[in-house]
Amino acid sequence: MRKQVEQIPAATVLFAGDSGDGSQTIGTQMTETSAMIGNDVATLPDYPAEIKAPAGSLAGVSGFQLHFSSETIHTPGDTCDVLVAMNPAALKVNLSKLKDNGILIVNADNFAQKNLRLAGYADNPLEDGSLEKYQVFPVELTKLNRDALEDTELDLSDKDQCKNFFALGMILWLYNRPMDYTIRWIKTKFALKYPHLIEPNILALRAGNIYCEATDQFATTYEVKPAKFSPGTYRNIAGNTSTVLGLVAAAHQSGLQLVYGSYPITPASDILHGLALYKNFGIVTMQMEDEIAAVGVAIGAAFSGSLGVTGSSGPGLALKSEAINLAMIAELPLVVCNIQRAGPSTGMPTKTEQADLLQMLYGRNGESPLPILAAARPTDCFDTVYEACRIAIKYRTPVIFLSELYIALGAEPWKIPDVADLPKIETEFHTQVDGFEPYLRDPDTLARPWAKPGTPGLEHRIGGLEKSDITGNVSYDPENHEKMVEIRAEKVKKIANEIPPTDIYGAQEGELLILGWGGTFGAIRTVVENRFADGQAIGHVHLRFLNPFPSDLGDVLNRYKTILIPELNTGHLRQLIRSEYLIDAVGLNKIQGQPFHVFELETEIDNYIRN
Amino acid sequence: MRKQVEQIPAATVLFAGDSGDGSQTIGTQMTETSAMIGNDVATLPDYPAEIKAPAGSLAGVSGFQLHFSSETIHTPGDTCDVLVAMNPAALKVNLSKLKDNGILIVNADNFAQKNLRLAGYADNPLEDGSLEKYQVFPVELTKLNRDALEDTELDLSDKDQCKNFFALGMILWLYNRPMDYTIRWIKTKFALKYPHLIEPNILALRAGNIYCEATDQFATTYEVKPAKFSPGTYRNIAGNTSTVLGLVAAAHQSGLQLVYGSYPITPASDILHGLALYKNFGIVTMQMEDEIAAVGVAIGAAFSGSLGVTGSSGPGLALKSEAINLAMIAELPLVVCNIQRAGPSTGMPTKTEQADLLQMLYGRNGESPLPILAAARPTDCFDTVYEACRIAIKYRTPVIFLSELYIALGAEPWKIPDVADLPKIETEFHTQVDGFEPYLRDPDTLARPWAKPGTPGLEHRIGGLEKSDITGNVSYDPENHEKMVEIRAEKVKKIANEIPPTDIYGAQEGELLILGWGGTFGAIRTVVENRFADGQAIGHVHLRFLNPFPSDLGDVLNRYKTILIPELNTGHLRQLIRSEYLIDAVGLNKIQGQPFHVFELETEIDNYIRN
Amino acid sequence: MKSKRASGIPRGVPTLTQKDFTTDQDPRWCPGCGDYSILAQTRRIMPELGIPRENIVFISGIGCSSRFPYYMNTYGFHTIHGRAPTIASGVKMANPDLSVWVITGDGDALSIGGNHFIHLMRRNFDINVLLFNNRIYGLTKGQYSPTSEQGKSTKSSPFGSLETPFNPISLALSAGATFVSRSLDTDTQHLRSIIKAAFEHKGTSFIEIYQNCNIFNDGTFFPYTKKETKADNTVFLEHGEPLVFGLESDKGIELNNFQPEVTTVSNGTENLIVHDQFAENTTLANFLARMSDMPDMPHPIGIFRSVQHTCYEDLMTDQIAAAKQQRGEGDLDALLHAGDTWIVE
Amino acid sequence: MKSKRASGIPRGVPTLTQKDFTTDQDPRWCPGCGDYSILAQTRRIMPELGIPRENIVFISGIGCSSRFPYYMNTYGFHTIHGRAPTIASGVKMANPDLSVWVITGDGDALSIGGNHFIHLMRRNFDINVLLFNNRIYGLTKGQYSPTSEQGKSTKSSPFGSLETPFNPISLALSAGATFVSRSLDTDTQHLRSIIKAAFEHKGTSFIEIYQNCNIFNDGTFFPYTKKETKADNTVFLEHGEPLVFGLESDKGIELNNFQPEVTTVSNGTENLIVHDQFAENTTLANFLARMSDMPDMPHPIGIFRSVQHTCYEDLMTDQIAAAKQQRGEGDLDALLHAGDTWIVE
Ligand SMILES: Cc1ncc(C[n+]2csc(CCOP(=O)(O)OP(=O)(O)O)c2C)c(N)n1
Ligand SMILES: Cc1ncc(C[n+]2csc(CCOP(=O)(O)OP(=O)(O)O)c2C)c(N)n1
Ligand code: SF4
Ligand code: SF4
Ligand SMILES: [Mg+2]
Ligand SMILES: [Mg+2]
Repeated sequence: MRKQVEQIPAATVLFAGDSGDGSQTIGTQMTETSAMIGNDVATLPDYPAEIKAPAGSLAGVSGFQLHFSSETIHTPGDTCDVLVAMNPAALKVNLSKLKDNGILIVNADNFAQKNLRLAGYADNPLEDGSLEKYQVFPVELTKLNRDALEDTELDLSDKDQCKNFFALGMILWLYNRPMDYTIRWIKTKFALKYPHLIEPNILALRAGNIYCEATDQFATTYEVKPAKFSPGTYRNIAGNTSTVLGLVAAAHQSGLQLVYGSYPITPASDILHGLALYKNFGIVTMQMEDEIAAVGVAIGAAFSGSLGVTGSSGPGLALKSEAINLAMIAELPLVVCNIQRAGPSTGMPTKTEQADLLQMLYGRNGESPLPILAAARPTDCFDTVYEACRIAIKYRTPVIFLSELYIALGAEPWKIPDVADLPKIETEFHTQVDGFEPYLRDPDTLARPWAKPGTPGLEHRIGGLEKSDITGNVSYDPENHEKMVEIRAEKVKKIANEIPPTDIYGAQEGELLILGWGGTFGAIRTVVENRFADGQAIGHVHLRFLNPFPSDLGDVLNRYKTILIPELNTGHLRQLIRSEYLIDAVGLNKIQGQPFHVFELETEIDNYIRN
Repeated sequence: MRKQVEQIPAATVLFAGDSGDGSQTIGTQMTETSAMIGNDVATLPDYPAEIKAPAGSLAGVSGFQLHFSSETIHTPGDTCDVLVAMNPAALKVNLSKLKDNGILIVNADNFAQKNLRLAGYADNPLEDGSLEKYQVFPVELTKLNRDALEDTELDLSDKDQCKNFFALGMILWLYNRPMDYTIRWIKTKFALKYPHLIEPNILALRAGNIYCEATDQFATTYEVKPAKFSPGTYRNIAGNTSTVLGLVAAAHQSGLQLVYGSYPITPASDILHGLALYKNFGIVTMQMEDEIAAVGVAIGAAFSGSLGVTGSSGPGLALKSEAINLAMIAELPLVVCNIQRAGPSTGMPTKTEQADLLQMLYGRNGESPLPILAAARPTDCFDTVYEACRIAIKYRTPVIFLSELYIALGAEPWKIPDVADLPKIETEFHTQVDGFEPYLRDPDTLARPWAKPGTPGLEHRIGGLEKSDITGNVSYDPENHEKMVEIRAEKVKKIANEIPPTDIYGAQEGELLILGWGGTFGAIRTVVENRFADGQAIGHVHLRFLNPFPSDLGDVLNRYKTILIPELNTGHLRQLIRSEYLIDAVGLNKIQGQPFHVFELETEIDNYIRN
Repeated sequence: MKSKRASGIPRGVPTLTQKDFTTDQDPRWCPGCGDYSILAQTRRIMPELGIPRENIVFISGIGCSSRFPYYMNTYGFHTIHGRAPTIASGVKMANPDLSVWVITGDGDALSIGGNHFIHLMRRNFDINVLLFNNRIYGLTKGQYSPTSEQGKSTKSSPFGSLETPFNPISLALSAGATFVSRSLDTDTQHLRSIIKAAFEHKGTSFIEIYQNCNIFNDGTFFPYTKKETKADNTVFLEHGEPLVFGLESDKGIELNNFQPEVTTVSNGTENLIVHDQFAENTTLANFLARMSDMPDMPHPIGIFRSVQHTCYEDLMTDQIAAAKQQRGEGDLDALLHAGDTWIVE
Repeated sequence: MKSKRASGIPRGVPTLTQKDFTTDQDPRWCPGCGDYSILAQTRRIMPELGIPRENIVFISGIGCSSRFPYYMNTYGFHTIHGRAPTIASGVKMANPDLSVWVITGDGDALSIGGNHFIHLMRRNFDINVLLFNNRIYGLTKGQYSPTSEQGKSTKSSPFGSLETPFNPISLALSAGATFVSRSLDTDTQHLRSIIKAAFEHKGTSFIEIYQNCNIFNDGTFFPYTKKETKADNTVFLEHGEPLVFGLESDKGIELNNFQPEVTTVSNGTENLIVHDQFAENTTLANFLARMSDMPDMPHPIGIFRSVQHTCYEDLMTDQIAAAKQQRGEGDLDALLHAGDTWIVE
């Protein structure tokens, strides 16, 4: 008996369980399927600490939230339509995210005494009436899955490893989605190392699907139609992958060899892992002994005429700061990626935050101005890091690329760019011997010549001591020092010429401008779309360049009564804006290791706009 | 025939020569003598690069400027009354500092072809009329000195090493000062290692003196009478020594053992050298393998219940930032000294600058607020670093102490404080087992208990991961993280309670307030004294606390039409003030590795105050 | 240099139990991780050392292994990556009576922390260092480490790593370590005895522990730890004893012209190398350290070197005592008035 | 691992002279400093190597010694304290055809840069490292360094330093260095020959140079460098030759039970240690390294070890070549379209 199918515009599903329960895997698979059938998608993986917490404990809960839609969306959703909780801890941690009357699927087999206690439940919530306002579906998931795999040769624990696909089978059924994509994935994924697991996982997936079909569990199923995308070829992509591809593209388009020096750290390690695969692009990845060595090899490579790139997260960036300063005064192209995580100190390595902006601007001794670009969403990592490379090469300066855990791990559909359309990256190595001086500058960009070792006649010496204008010789001359400090500042200021006029979404002037940067984009845009559609005089500007600011930014800001700056920190951009423009910008600050919810912004906006 | 003696209120003498010529030594001796006879003094040693430049070259010139006065003074003087130039390079580098009609004493023996060429003189300035506007005294100093030492057993090169004292003998005569202090110093200085040099150096000193007495060189001699000081015992002291004594005093008064971890770096090494001498105060100095290890031992010592202190300069501070952040989140008392030098990168290690303020505030990942105190002058280093220790201990937080090369090496008379008058430093180790929680705070200071290893019953674990309020257990809880970030910020804000009401010198309101911090004190105060005396509505506020700001600062700033912030950087404090108070503060910025001249401030002031 | 400071860490009569060293925090390691056994042995041996709990401090860096202090009911500090030796040095210097333990991993100690590691060895604080060598970065989920074998394929080296691995024993010896040893996560009794010996040694004691990371590098040490293969692939070092190994204790090691050879014990033991852990000269210890790099040679387990050199903290304490004796206890007022002063009335 | 990349640094016929390697910057060292001789020997030997000037890069850290690149008319980079090995690695990796030289001091290489130093050794880039060991921090005006003898009184250790010094040769060996040697600032011919041998060695070549800092540590190496005492206090290593030294070449060194003894050559040379610089096994090299720490034993000068291991840059180049062969030269368009894609029309 086929159930009733309800058309809905969008849905949010949250898979949650123990770290070992495979919620990330099925979340990703549900995302892939949704993307492939044409939905817009946005995801929020929520890992526990880097290291395993005890099974069944609250600290060990791993979640994956997916928002898929027939319309353009920007966030993984504030609340969920469906919560899949594989154990009591997963329920406890995530229940507040479930909408009233939302669908709650729990693995009833895991709601025994021990797990309840570990999750801190005095009574079994499945029995004490506390879940009344939800549609609760207790499913004996472990048992049903074991039954389905009865005929396989797996032992019990291996069988249980498949039960996440049972759950996925159910959800695919609930949303009327095909199993093909997942089946194909299972086949390739396990082909090499674990071929014996292919069949059981597919069996589990099918069993979950059939279970829904055969029982009367769900009265209604749902359908979310494809979203309207502009024509093109799409793939689903996470921010870190997008960063990797942006770097490969920049190397390819500049004709330079990419040398990536790094030391593993959450959540930047994926960039090292990703780039390490592309040796056939001539890419060199060097895992070094620490972050200082990692930036060191990148600087050496830049001196040698390669595209030197290094990447890390906050604590690693602190260590790199002395060497970045050397690259700054040596005026070498270098791209420094900071995939921010929640600090201070070791902080919460698997949680998101935007609190490294001021560190990136000022965390070096002396006057050390550097351009800073931040990506706004997973797909934007590609363009932003590509732009960072282009500017580093053109202006011969280290450039900071900021990403953050939330967009680094989150995924969304990406319209794959045409390689021919990528911005040009012109790489000019100096070869002319006549009149060569290591610090004689291009008058437009103030870039000094890139004269790489191996070029006859251009032998020269550089270093970290203050250098004489033009000749680059060591100089302690007072006026020269001031001049060089000014030139280096001026060079960064000139990069404002690369920034297009500020693009304002929504009202072009009026009551309220929301000024954002980085991963807050999705939440801000969603709110402004809604409110602007409602006729409010609200606009949104999202900065890619945090240094220098766009030349027209001051003008833009002056067109609004209030400037609101939401940030996942105590107000870094706000401080810069206030100081630069003497505008009483107000902040909305959240420092919880979590992205903004749309409603949090909505509530705040109501303080400034009343209809 | 005794010459005419003219009474003058003050004089400035500049000794300059090759690095090996001993200008620093005789400059210091002239300072000591002037201080001992009761003048107020201010000095400006100007070293060449850390490493020897070729003899006779411009880069190798070392200078020592001394301002001594019968009135209170704050700077080493913009220009000089007397310049002693031991060679052409010293003349070339320093001539611009000599007043018109000033006295120029040169060692004529060094004005031969080779040295002139090294200094870049086409013609001999002693002969080409270019020195017309000065009173030039070419003295065959090398020869005269050799003659004087004829009867000693020294070889020529050793004899020549004494000629600086010949020059000093001349200057002492010129200013009618006794030779006793210098003779006593020579005797103690060389007693142990080079007793055979005592007699020759004294001979040279006397010979210089007699030479003036015997010849008709100087028509006039000068006398600068003692200045009026408040009653007390005085000594002459340089900033780094003052810092060392402040640290020793803080350890002594707190009853804590001082553990100083450091790695040598100009200009902070002297603090390591100084503290290393005071083992009988129980002071432990540890020269570590790098700056990270240096702050590491200080943190370990703080955890163990000692007063942990570390010190370095800009590049070293960059390296320490990750560990300082650990101390911040672990909430351990720690004092971090940054003796700033000119950056960026290695920069100009022997020149002064104030460009590390923003690095100290923001150079750490995540939200990491720390109190910052800056010393204003050499003697102020004592009080400021003492206060830094007191606050670190009371609030259980790392505290940054900022000094800078200019005041670190400069010297002035210091009224030695009465030990009994030093502010109390209360050190409370937690011992109470009942109710002990590692992050249960003192409600007044928000300090957590200092429960040192070795205390029975208080065994606990701390670390760099975010910690739960009160228990200090590792926590990834979103609300807890926000709360802890807020508490740590609040704790630093509360330190404003320790700051006395802002002391305004000069006009208490009106046209112009000059807001300064650090070593710009002397130049600013001199200007404001002059202009205020002239009846201008000008005031001076000098901040010791850069974080937090004094609670009344906003009010104070609002009482003036213009706020002018002179800094030896591109405007660090100005940015903070603008952002915090939305005041259009203007900057006067000099980035030349040199302190402000008084006239530079005067010129700037005229833009804001017209009579 | 010799120190006048004779006393070591004050000890009492053992009264505590293993339980006293257990905190309320559940260990956060993967089930089956070798770290569990090391924790268990440490908790078991602690009471035997006779030190009051409050005088024990565990300091770690960052890594799976570095979570260790949270599970020991003593003072503890989970610091930052690679820097535990520096913080531990500060703790010990500030209070030499504390028993200080550094917990570190192969990445923590030998990658980012390599410099502090070797400098700690030469300073010779009376600190005990337990290096959990699993030849992988566990916490960051499986990149190769400085002890990973060359050619290892990991997330960060999909085509094989390029570096020659460090030999931690050799590195420690060359840095001047006074106590250098190796043990195994699974040989619980040996591990306890080595931990105890490390504690009894006054000076920096280094223990390399072969530790299985069953998630990212499962079985890397199985040849040396598994019953079936252990006897043939390891040789247990005993001071004064010849190097004999094998299931039947039938194999011995000779040295011919600096080159080791495995011989049959039944042919006589006179030519076998005799272990001397107390030799000041490190030639033998170095040879033994490098033996594990040679193909087909067994890995030595036990104490490579144990010699008495004066500890940094004792020398420092002596200098302070000497200074106090010579110049008298510091007098702040006199210090402030040192040098030339003058009085204004 | 072996590499398929056979080629070393491209070389031509020597045509340059010492003058070609001299810049217009006057050296800024104190008169009499040992650095002058090292600079002179380097400039003199460079032409003989037959590399075009533009293919030579000198990289240094910070210290008196680290000023060196300013005086060599090649490419040069005066970087930051301790980090020269990392920057040099990047330079070499990006362009393996360059001849890369690291200039460093005992503080630069072994104090702040100790970790990079040992990791450089194990990576085995074809880079040459000249460590100017003057057992002091020169540039910062005289604090003790990691090679200063214990008990040394300096500005920062007025009552004597407490640490046991590092032995740079031993440290390099334990880190896996493939070429390890020692020379003297004043033995100009030997120094040149060692610099040349270091260059000829493919892999990281380490030269410790005893260098006199006549300002802050005058004479520390005089026993080994001064005519009167040199012969009795040094032994020059020659491959395949017995260890013989002394003014009359009358003394030899035997090893008895891992303990060296000085004997008289006239009693026969059969028992003398014969040097083998090509031994893979480092037992002998380690022993020789530590000999200089033993009282009354001569300091070995020359090449301790020289073995062929594949260089990091060659292995990396191989991996890239293999990847290109297997998967074809990277196709950006294909890469961007990898994985599941869908088309919206
Ligand atoms: C400055 C810094 N860089 C990098 C990291 C990330 N990180 C944490 S632990 C670790 C390595 C862990 O390996 P190991 O020391 O062998 O410990 P294990 O987890 O294997 O026990 C790394 C790279 C960090 N926390 N801090
Ligand atoms: C990060 C940093 N820390 C400290 C310094 C100061 N410093 C410069 S050189 C040096 C040591 C020099 O000793 P060494 O390496 O032996 O070289 P030498 O001058 O003796 O040739 C130090 C501590 C610095 N420049 N940078
Ligand atoms: S990842 Fe490896 S080392 Fe870390 S806890 Fe798991 S098994 Fe142990
Ligand atoms: S201080 Fe020493 S090492 Fe430095 S240049 Fe002078 S003599 Fe040479
Ligand atoms: Mg490990
Ligand atoms: Mg040195």
